[in-house]
Amino acid sequence: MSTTLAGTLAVLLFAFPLAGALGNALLGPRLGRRFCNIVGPGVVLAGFVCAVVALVALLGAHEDARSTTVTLWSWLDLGLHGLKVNVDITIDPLSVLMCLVITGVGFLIHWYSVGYMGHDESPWRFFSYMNLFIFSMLLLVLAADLVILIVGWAMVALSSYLLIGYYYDRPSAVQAARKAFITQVVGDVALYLAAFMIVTNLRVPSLQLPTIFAYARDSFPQGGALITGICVLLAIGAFAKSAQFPLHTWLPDAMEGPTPVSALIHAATMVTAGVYLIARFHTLFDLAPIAQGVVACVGMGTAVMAGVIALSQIDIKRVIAYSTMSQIGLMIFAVGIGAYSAGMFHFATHAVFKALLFMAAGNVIHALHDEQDIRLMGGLGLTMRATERCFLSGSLALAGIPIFAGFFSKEELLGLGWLHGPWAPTLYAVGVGVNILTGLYTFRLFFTVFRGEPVTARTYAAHEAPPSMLMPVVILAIGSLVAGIALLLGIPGVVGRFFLADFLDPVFTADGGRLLSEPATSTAFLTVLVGTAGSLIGSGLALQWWYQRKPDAQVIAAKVPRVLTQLSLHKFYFDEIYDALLVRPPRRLARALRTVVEPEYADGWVEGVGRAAASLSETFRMLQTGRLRDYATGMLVAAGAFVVVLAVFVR
Amino acid sequence: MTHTLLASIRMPGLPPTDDLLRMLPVLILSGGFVVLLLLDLVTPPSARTALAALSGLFLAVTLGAVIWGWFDTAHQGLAYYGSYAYDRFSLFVDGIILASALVVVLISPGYLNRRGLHYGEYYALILGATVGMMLLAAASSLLVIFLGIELLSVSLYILCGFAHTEERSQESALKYLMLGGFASGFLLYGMALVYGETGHTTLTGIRASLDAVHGTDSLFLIGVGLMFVGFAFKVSAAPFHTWTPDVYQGAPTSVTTFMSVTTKVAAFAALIRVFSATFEGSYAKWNGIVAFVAIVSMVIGNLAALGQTSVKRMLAYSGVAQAGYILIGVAVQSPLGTVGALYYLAAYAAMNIGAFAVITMMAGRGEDLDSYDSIRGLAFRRPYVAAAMGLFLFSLGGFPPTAGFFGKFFVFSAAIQHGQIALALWGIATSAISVFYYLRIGLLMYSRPREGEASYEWARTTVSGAVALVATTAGTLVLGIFTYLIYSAATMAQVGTFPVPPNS
Amino acid sequence: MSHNIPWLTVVLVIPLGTAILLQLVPRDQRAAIKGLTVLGTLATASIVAGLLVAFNQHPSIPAVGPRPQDQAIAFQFEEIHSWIAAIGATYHLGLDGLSAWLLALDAFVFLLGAVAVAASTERLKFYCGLLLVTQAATIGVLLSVDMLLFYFFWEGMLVPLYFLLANYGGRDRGRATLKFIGYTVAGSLLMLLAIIYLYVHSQASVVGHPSFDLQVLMLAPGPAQAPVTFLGLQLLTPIQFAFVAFALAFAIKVPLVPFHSWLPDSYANCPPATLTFFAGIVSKLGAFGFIRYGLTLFPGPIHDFQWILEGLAILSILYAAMLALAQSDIKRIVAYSSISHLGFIALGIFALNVNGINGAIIQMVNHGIIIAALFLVVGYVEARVGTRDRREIAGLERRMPWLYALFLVITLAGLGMPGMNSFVGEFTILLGAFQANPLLAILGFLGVLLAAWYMLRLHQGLMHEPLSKAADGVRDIGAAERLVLLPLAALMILIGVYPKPIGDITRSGAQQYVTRASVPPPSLSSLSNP
Amino acid sequence: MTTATLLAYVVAGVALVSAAGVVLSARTIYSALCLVGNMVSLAVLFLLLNAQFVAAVQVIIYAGAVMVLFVFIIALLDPGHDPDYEGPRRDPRLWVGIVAVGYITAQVFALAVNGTTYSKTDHVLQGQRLAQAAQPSDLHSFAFDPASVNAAGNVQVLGRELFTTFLLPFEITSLLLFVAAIGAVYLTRRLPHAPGPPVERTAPVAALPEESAPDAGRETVAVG
Amino acid sequence: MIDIQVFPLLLGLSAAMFTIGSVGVLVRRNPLVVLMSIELMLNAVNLAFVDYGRFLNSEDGQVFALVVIVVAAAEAVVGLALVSQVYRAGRELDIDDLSEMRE
Repeated sequence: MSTTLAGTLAVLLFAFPLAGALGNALLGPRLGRRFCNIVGPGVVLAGFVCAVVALVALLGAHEDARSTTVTLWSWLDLGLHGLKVNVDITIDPLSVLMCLVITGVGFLIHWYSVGYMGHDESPWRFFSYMNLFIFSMLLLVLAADLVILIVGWAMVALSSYLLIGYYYDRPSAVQAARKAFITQVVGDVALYLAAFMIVTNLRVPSLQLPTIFAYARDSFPQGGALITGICVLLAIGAFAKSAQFPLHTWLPDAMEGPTPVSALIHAATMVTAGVYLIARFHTLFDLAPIAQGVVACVGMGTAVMAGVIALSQIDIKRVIAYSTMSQIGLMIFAVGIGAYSAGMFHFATHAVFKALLFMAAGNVIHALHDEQDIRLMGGLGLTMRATERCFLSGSLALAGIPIFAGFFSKEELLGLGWLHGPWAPTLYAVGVGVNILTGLYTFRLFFTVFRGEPVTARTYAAHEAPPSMLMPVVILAIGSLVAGIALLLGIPGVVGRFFLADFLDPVFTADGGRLLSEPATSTAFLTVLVGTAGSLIGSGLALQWWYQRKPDAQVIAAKVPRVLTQLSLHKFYFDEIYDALLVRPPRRLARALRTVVEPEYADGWVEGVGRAAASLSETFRMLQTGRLRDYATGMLVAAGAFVVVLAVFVR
Repeated sequence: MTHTLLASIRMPGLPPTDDLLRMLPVLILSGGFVVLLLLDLVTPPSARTALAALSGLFLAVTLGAVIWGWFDTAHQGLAYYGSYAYDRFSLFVDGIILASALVVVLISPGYLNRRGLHYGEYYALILGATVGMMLLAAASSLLVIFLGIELLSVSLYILCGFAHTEERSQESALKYLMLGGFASGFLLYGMALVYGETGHTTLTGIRASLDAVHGTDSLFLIGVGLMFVGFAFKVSAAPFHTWTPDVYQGAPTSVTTFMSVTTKVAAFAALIRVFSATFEGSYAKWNGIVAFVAIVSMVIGNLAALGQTSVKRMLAYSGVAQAGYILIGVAVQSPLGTVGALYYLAAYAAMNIGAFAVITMMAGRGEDLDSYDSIRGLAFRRPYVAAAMGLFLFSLGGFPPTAGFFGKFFVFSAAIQHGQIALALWGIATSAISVFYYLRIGLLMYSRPREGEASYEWARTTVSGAVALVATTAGTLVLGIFTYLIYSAATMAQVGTFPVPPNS
Repeated sequence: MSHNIPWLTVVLVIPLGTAILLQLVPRDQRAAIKGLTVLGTLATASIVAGLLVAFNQHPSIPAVGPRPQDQAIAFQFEEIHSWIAAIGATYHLGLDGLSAWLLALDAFVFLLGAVAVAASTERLKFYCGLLLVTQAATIGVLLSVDMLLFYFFWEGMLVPLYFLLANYGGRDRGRATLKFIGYTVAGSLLMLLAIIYLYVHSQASVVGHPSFDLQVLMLAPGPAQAPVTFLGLQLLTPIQFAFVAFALAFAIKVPLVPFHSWLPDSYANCPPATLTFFAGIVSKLGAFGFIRYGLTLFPGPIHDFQWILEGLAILSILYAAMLALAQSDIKRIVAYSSISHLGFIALGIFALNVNGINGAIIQMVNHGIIIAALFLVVGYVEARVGTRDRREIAGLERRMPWLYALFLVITLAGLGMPGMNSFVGEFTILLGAFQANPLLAILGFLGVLLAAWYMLRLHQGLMHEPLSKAADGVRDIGAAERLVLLPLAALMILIGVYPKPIGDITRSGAQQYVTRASVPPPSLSSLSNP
Repeated sequence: MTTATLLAYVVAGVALVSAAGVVLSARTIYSALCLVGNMVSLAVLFLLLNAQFVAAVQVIIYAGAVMVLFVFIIALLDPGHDPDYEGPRRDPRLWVGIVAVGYITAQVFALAVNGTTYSKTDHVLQGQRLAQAAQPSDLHSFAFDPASVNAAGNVQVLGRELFTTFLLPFEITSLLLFVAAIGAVYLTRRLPHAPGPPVERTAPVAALPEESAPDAGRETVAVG
Repeated sequence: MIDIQVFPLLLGLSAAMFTIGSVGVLVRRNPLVVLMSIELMLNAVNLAFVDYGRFLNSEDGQVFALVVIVVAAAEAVVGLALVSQVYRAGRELDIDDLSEMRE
């Protein structure tokens, strides 16, 4: 693929959303809602077209020639063995896949927003933020230079901050936005440090990713301390973005933002950036098994934790948010064990069906006039058939029921987990547990919302969403049905490799990376069976408890040890702990500094000097009695002293 | 019989007529003194400003003579048997004194009129005092030094009491006179001892005696100490400064303006000539005392000024502090020290005359512009004057680009070059303090009086006053920017510090 | 641009000339007065721009001594004339990689200040005159190579500043001004002594006669003397004392934390138009001094004290950040944030490597722009809402979208958002710090976190949450204010996107200074074997 | 010891006592009288020291003119009651004074006797030695022949000195007396003194016009 | 013809007189007495001058003494004039009253 084409595509990919963002912000207020409704989604669509073009171009090219890196302009030269930082972008299967999802799903969500935000007072603000987000995300995935990647990384956080705090009248939203942003800064800092370690330890001439990888492979020993440290730092960055333990607390609060935002940012794209990052830096991670282990364990751990929490949440969006957290945990696990393609696969499918779920939920909330408490829902299936259907398909995909999208991707990575990664079989087992949990909370949600008797009168008043909000949902629903199959040409080991893998693997093998060995067919089949069984069991139990209600969910809940329910209910008390450890102490310290240290010491010693001078001045003025005889006395004494000194001491 | 006796005693002939040429500046001014006294008898009170103009003229002419003398190197040397030094050192100092006197004469008429003190004697006495100062600057024998001091003092005693109906004025005059007499007693006793121990009254003679025998004995040293007391009193250095604030405050402001600068300049000239040049040999013995006085002056002057509420007193104490800084130049026995002191004297003349001139010119009818409150808000009525005052204050504080900065700079340089870091440290510590009281005045001038509070009735700025201000401002800036002009002059003057006998 | 014209003198003179010209304008012609001032600053700015373009076109070759650290700093557009010949003080101006962009910043912030001043200011002519004189003084500080000349401007700067601060501003301005001036003077006077000391000891220098010229003093072998012993215990060597004196003067100006207490008071009592250049350039001069004189004259001592200085830098970063968190007066928040950011600059300097110093210089430029903008915004808010108490202001976004958007950009720049200008500086600085000692970088990042915290707190506190009573009924900023803020915001983004033009010049400068300061044996150890 | 020396001792005692009397006596007039006594005794000492002319001047001018003036003023101001008779006794200054008197006198005397001042061997003052060593061709011969010693004090010699070597001081003295005379006249004569009408404070500055205020900038610019 | 042992005696006497005079300035509150004390100091100086002059056998001392006498007279005149001005109104002769200006 020619650099000119790649450059052009990249520039276009940047230009459209950026133009959208600026256009909406500057012209929107004048030209009004219709303008925004056209420009907002339009630019994203244009971006999608570019992405498709890129895809076609890539597919046209030879497998080894699919990665192109272009330098747009030179950013800064650092005073360290001639280190140069350039604005580099790269077009390769990985980034193009990301672009496709970002722009594709993104477009649908924009389209959806047109309806959802139909009554919002400032659509221009909304759409400019959304477009800005798309731009940042594209910058992040297309960046081929560490610093530029960091820039994109941070700008994603920024746009997410803006969108979470979109309803700035709500204190809770403002809080959530700040929380999200600061958590992201923690991640950024980790990336800075990683970059510094790379710069200072590898004498790289530039921070271009391929260069870094090449140098790293040559100079870092397998599993060395340095490379491990670097990877751990990168992983921390990834955790912050992808809401993984221990930096996950911002994601649920982020649900304060408008629902499309949750769909776009906190389900489909941004939160998966961590997965992308690790995949992108696979070369380094391959060199640091320990770091990989950490990543895998954290991923799986988060998956379990989120699943457990999701079980007891009552806010519809939060439930989905926790499920997202859990699914991303699986992805992180996948890239942690080195199954990069599998991770990306799950990312792709998840983007589709999770966006779907969110938007469907959005429809519900919209219909109930911003009611989000699932205990007040129920029986919505009667009034909102289409939405119900779509939601169902999404749930099936999420739960991993066979032939639905989630099934393939999840089973793929679990299957690889059986053979690879730390304590391989154990984590696989846990993964199956996650499947069960997934089934449980997914269908708990579905049944409580759409089946059963309506709880409030509003349920009857609820009406189906307008087409502008329905169409994207339907499209995604279809997507979540076919996505798996589309990307699949056979279950691994049963009918050979599958399409996505063929497309992506060159990226991971290009610089000498090695693919994970596939399990033997029989083993693979077994793992899939077990995994699927897990999903089915979970879903079944959900059906049992929340639909047929014999035994009723409450009864079961009573059986579960109280500790577990409490933990689940209070999200493992993370917010409380962080507040007590990280928020209050600095506040208290700051207050102490302001009230005590600053006035008493920092300023105090200056004032003290002043006071001393003043008092001395007072004494001298007292000596000036105005009486001539005192003056004479002074003079005589001084003169006498001189005489003594000169006559006795000096000589 | 007597003839033979007389024959046995060598008698010098009359002094050469060249000496009259050497005396030219002093002669002109003394002539002016007499002329003014005579004219005063015939001029009607309304035309007394003419007397001011005349005295100004005399001063200007004298200044011209001085400047001419500066370049007339042929005649420079000792006159009257080594009792009068006609050299660039004295001419430099004369220049400062005359310029200051000129400014004072410029600002006086308006002030005296407002105060109802406009009498002819004033100008005569100013000239008389100036003559005394010039003599002091040029004196190279103990006797002339003493007479110079007395001449200027007596004139100033009278000038201080010039407001003969005012308690304060009289009080300050009497204080000044009594303490002055007290101090000149010390000076004289010191002179007596020095004379007795060296056998000479001329500085050349004394210097020669000291060179002959380096071991200087205690009575001589006591004499040196007592002489220093006398000088320290005149330059108002602590702890002999106590008269300064009271006298400055009580005296009519124009007189304060005059004496605050010129006395100090003249006395310092004599001090430098006597100590830095004549007693050079015993430097190690007396420099401790000088340094001590310098430090005490800096500390007491600045700290006491900090708490003042009267502008005149504040400036008086600041004068004490400045004396301390100049003394540093004396305490370090080096050419640079002397040059620094000279430069500082020039700078001090410019800025201090300026500051006092403002107080004088603004002083209203019947009362002096004294308290801090009375200067509050000046900038809103008299922006130029206030700005000029601000400039002088900054100069006194030692900020570039003003004269004060380089004054301090050279003095400190001398101290450091001479390895007396301690002096320099005291110097900067105290000047850091000084900033506060100088700039406080600035704040007052630029802050509006509180609601409903009356403002002082400032006088209108006269033309001559404006000229005076412009002159002082220009001086302050020129000394602060085109430093080399005065600096090179001071270096040339420093060469003449020690009166070299014509024969050798 | 042609080299036979004394461009630097021109730059120095234009403001003064304008100030004098200003006096011909009658005082009631306010528009004319302001216009003339803007023109003057604009002229300066354009010439400076020209200088930047021409910079490094004909670089002069620095004098190279036997050792690498004997390499003198290469100045361009140099001018040398005799000033006080008797003591070897010269009128010596020069521009180098360090001062080039700072000069640009100077020109810019004063232009900004001239534009930002309200034409309704009372005694406008006085104000404008002072502004121009201040600019001349600051430019002098940046350009002078002769140390006496440097001190001349450094201290002279206080005179116009005094009148500015004492005449325009808040109720408590008098006290604050005295505090500022007194504080600064105390430091500078110590520096004066040190300068004199170096001067006196430069006797045995390469030229033979004592000199104030930095170029000469730099090559003069520092007086290596035994430590001063006081009451038996060994104190510092004289040269170290000299360095301490310099360091104090600069640390007060920057300010580093134990010496910072003048800053919040004087900033809080200062009108925003004044703050654009007071906060914009004046506080940078301290940092500038550290590089220009600390590294060149005291290569040994600055290494001996490196860890102390780094500690102070870190202390300033964190301490000030914490205080910014604790304030409720929005102006003070910004003031403390300024201290914290200057701490970063100091950190970069004391890393004593190219990246650190390069970053520091870049960050000086950036911070100049950012802090000016921040104070302007705060000023606008105060002017409209009538209070500076964060707790009484909220929800302004609804009323003033323009301010919201611009303030957002400025805030992001303030918290070091990647893609903004300050990211460039902070990244480079922290990289340098990381090279010097990773711990420093980590602590620095703590500061970055806190910055994000208090800046967002400020921005959201003013802009978000339900509209407060005080904030109700305010109008958005008008075209004039937008005209002031928009270029600033644009610059922040522009520099963030394409910092190379700055970086190339500053890096060359930083390179020179680091090479100069690279003395393998710290002076203390060298004393033991003289 | 010659009679002259003996006389010197006696007169010195008188001088000392009278000096103390000046300070300690109760009434102003007594002080004045003591001062007169002191001056006269000094005159005697001057005579003994071969300073005939000075002695004469001392009696005529001092004891004559000046003291008479004093007495006039005393009479004029009628010090019937003197603020402090017991003053000296109570005053701590007195002790300072006494210490000073004792110390300084002792110190000077001691130094004069056996300091480096003069050596008992050749009875020559060190000042003399110095002077000779410095410039043998000095204006005055240091020969100790009685003739010159007698001559040194007589009128002709002093007269010549005053008009040659000390011409300048002599002239200055005339100027000084002139000034003093004027001063005395000016200070004591009753002058028509017309102070301006009392100033009534006006115009609170709050109401000041902004007139000419901006021009302050001009001078400030001059500062830079 | 007195012999040289008198020299130190008279020098000591002058010192004593000088100091006594200065003490008089210290302790007396009567301005006239203060003036007299100053005269006393000057007298002491004269004695010192003449004493030295005699034993140096130089006339300078005597000339000096003459000048001092004249100056003393001049100062006394001015001083007395001032005193008579200040205390003209039958006011108590106390220089401690002259302390309107202080601090």
